[in-house]
Amino acid sequence: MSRRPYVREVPPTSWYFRMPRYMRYMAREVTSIFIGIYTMIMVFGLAALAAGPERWDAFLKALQTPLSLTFHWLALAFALYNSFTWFNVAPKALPIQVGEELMPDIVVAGGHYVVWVLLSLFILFWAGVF
Amino acid sequence: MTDNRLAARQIELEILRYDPEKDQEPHFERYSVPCINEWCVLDALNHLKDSIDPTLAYRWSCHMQVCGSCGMMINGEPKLACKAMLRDYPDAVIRIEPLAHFPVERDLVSVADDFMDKLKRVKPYLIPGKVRVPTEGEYKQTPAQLKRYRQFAMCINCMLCYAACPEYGLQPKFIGPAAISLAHRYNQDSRDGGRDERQEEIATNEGVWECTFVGACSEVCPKHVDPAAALQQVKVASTVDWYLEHFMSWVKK
Amino acid sequence: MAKSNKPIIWGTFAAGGEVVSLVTPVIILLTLLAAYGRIPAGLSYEHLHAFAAGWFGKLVLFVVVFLSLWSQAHRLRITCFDFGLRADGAVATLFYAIAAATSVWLVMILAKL
Amino acid sequence: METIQTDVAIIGAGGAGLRAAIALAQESPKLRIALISKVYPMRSHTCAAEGGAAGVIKDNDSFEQHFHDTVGGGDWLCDQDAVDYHIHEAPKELMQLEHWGCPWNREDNGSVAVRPFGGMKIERTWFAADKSGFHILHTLFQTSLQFPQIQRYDEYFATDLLVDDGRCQGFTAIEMKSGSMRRFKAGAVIIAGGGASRMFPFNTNGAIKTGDGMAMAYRAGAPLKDMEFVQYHPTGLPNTGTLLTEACRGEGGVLLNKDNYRFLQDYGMGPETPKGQPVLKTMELGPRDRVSQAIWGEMQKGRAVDTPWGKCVWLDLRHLGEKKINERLPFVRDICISYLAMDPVHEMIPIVPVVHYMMGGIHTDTKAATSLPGLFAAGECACVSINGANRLGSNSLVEILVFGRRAALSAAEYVAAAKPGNEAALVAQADASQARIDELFARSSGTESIAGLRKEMHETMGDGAGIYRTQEGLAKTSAKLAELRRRYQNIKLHDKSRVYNTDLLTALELGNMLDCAEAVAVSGRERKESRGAHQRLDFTARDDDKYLRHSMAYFNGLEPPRIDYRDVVITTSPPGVRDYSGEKK
Ligand SMILES: Cc1cc2nc3c(=O)[nH]c(=O)nc-3n(C[C@H](O)[C@H](O)[C@H](O)COP(=O)(O)OP(=O)(O)OC[C@H]3O[C@@H](n4cnc5c(N)ncnc54)[C@H](O)[C@@H]3O)c2cc1C
Ligand code: SF4
Ligand code: F3S
Ligand code: FES
Repeated sequence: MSRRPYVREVPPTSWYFRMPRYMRYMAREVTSIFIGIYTMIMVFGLAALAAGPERWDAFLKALQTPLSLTFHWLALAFALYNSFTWFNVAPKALPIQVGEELMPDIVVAGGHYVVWVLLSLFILFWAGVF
Repeated sequence: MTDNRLAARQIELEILRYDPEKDQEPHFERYSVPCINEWCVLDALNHLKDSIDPTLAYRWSCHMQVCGSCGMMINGEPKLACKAMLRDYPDAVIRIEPLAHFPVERDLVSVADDFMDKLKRVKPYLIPGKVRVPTEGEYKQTPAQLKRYRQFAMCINCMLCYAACPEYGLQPKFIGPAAISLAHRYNQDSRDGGRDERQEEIATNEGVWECTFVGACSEVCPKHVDPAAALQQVKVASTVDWYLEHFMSWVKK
Repeated sequence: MAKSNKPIIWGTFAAGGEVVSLVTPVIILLTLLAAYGRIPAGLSYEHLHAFAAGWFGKLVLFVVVFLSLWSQAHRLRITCFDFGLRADGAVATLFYAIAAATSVWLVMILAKL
Repeated sequence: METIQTDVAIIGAGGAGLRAAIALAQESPKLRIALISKVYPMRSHTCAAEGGAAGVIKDNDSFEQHFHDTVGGGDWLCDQDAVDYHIHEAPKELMQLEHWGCPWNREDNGSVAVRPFGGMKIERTWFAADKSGFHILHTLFQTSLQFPQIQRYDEYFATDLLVDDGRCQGFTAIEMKSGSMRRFKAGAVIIAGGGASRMFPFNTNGAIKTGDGMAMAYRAGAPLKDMEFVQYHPTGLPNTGTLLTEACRGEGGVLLNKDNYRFLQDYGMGPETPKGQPVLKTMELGPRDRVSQAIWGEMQKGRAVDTPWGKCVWLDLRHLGEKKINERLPFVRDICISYLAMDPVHEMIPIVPVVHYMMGGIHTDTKAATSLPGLFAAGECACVSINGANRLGSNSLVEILVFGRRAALSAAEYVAAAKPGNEAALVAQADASQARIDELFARSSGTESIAGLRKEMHETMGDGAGIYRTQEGLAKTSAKLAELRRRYQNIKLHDKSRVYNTDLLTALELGNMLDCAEAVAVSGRERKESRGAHQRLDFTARDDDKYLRHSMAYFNGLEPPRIDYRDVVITTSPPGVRDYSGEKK
């Protein structure tokens, strides 16, 4: 007559190896490291900009090191991954109802992609890439 | 009717067994079970219990994906045993464990007390906004208003989402996806006026803020409740509340 | 159990998440171009300085950087927890302090521009 | 043994049990209520009901019509005073559920919508998509959470009623997670234990529907009424028995034989109606007993379809189109894809009639009181006689509400006047109950296997007590069941651990099913007529002179039950002809 419920502990530092979906989630989490560092780089860049043309040029120079190149490629990849996962889940947080029907997720997510592409093109255009 | 559906198959079931009166800890046992391809895992378990080992303990009732009893881990995924069709498991071995993140009472039976307590805590019942008595007739509710919460009312309390949510595993105090979704179901109901009371429970650190939007809950939910969506919506609404309360208290008063 | 104060940060996280998702990839792309020495006209000192010196430019830069800072600080906090660092209070204090300090610095920079 | 003292104890937390508990909590707030269930409340089989619940609310409808549909549908074996109470309370109860948050489907203007159902002359079935029972159960369960007086005992398995001084004063139950027994001492007991269709090999019921409540009451001396009336649902999946709701036909699905011919017109349910435009009480919307019998007829005539699962007929939904199927019958589509690996949007569904519902049960009066003082019963386990010889679809989801509440009111009234019991005698009974279980554990000489006996029970019930019955078949089945009940005394338990011992529980359930099954077979053997769901090949006509009476089965130890009869209450509707031939009349 003895109950003895058995508790299976979740390993706090390695749980995410258990399922591919957890790995996908952790990949999304890790993007914050890259985007976080990149945000700091942006601030440093702005500081250089504020400090005058020489410092700005020095900043641009510093970007050209191999370490920086590697980082930025990685950052770009992670940022893209972050954006896509964000767009895909965005419809969940703010459902939009038109008449009786709820707007299908694909429309809201699709809308995000469209805005993203247009905005990116606009910024590239503004920056004089084309 | 084409019929490899009815094809016979021999399947190895690798089942986590635990008898608290005998075992120190759970262990796997392997059974070779003659099956039919169109069976679900529950059929295989029932066959095993009837003709091979009557001591196996597991829960089931409806065999039609609606009572929510038969949740278990099948090849590492939280599933309803009556919805997991053998034809979707082509491998010879299927591994079956009790739902993750819950204590094991015995074999495939997990302890559900924690979920039941949390469900009660979030007040998942109608707290009428404007009280009406039944003799005055129904509360009017348009199909559009019904649609705003119906999806969240489809929860069968199977607890698969708890077994999938890593944050619940790491922090068992987390009220968790299904209970919060049910609170949200009532918050979204045009007849309800109890949101403030429910917020006291779910807008807390143990409530919706423990959720980091892993989204696993929605991926495993057999009834397409989409608890992850419910939780994000609760977060958005709670954030708006917070800003209104702290920075724009004059708006309310 | 009292209602949580997390919404204050979560608000910036959510807004930041949206902004970051929309603009960060393309900004990194621009940075990469610059890193390869193919500095687009828009990133020349004159151009950029002129933009950043205007009130509109300041506003845009502030919003993007500020939200990005706080949302990443919040996400890093959770990432640490998910990797098993259980000192949530200390971790949160650290990241939010960095975000706060950087925010102040950002304001100073923008004021100087 | 630990004793749990309470005012009213309810066995069963399905629709009926929960409704009773809420009624007690609301209408007698001082009483302590113990709600016992062998599964968590929301797992109860009420959750499986799909179609809906009938209640008069629309302007084109009337109480008279609901009354006549019900009484005629029940082949005049209904007690008309009970039906009268039922139909008048029905809309109130459904409205009450609406006020508790039940997500009923709506019309555009926001009022509750109704749908047509088999055997009903007017559409009056309230529904929540094809998940009506599910929503009713969850609404009740969730509503019950706000009442602290309702003490729940989830996963407690009730075993025996405790009766002393001619009154029911409690029962024993096993706490499943520990295996220890508890004595519930109560001023009044309400049984809401659900049906017993699991005694048949092929049924739509959940594993829990093993007639425990019926058997407990029966063994304690309360008679089981009209047990021979077992409802077949026409449309079950041939491999699993899973129900496809009557709404399939309500929405316009048709039944075809192997020649793609709509055979119902040959069985007095014609004339043929246009495909996809169902007409109430005609063709596919005939009552369940008639439709099931027609399918059986096609099988006899060799016009059924041969499938890997045996003889079937087709249910064709294809003409409804994907959109409508997704909108109105999404669950039906899911179920077909899961269990038959076929999609009803593109293929016809093979179906067979399956055992679905027990019209019979513990005899109660219109106040839900059994013949044992202190014991009340409601829901599928009870027979208050609103269903007569054949239940109309969507009446029982209402019955569980109306009579669940009624049982609560009666119990509260009874408790107020109840005298204290003889403690020593009750303890002795509880100990005997414990001893019975202990003996099962200790027994080493058992030879009979639980699964084996269950299989034999299934075979004999399927053979002798199916859709069409004969004297010979019923006699054989009765004899077989008597034998099985004797052999049951010698069963063997494999699992000797007390914690969550499902081997023990299935053994107890088997015992309960055998008791109920014998009542079915013997009552059927004695009813030498055809009426509603009880169809005999040797007595094909209804015989009102002899059998316009309820059969009452009394428990008789290991001997077969004693059968007695009781008059049907007729107030306004004398027995007539059941007519389902459209507007031909
Ligand atoms: C597939 C299906 C579809 C249906 N569709 C419809 C429909 O559309 N419309 C309609 O009107 N009717 C329908 N019915 C019938 C209707 O659903 C049932 O008759 C009704 O739900 C029974 O409710 P209940 O409360 O009596 O029993 P249940 O809901 O079965 O509950 C029984 C309760 O008793 C408890 N219990 C049993 N034995 C014990 C024990 N030994 N110890 C402790 N607790 C015990 C169980 O745990 C459970 O809580 C349908 C039935 C089925 C099977
Ligand atoms: S939300 Fe989905 S997975 Fe979670 S308990 Fe409800 S039905 Fe199950
Ligand atoms: S998986 Fe868990 S973290 Fe949130 S989105 Fe779902 S509850
Ligand atoms: S048995 Fe009911 S959900 Fe699987």
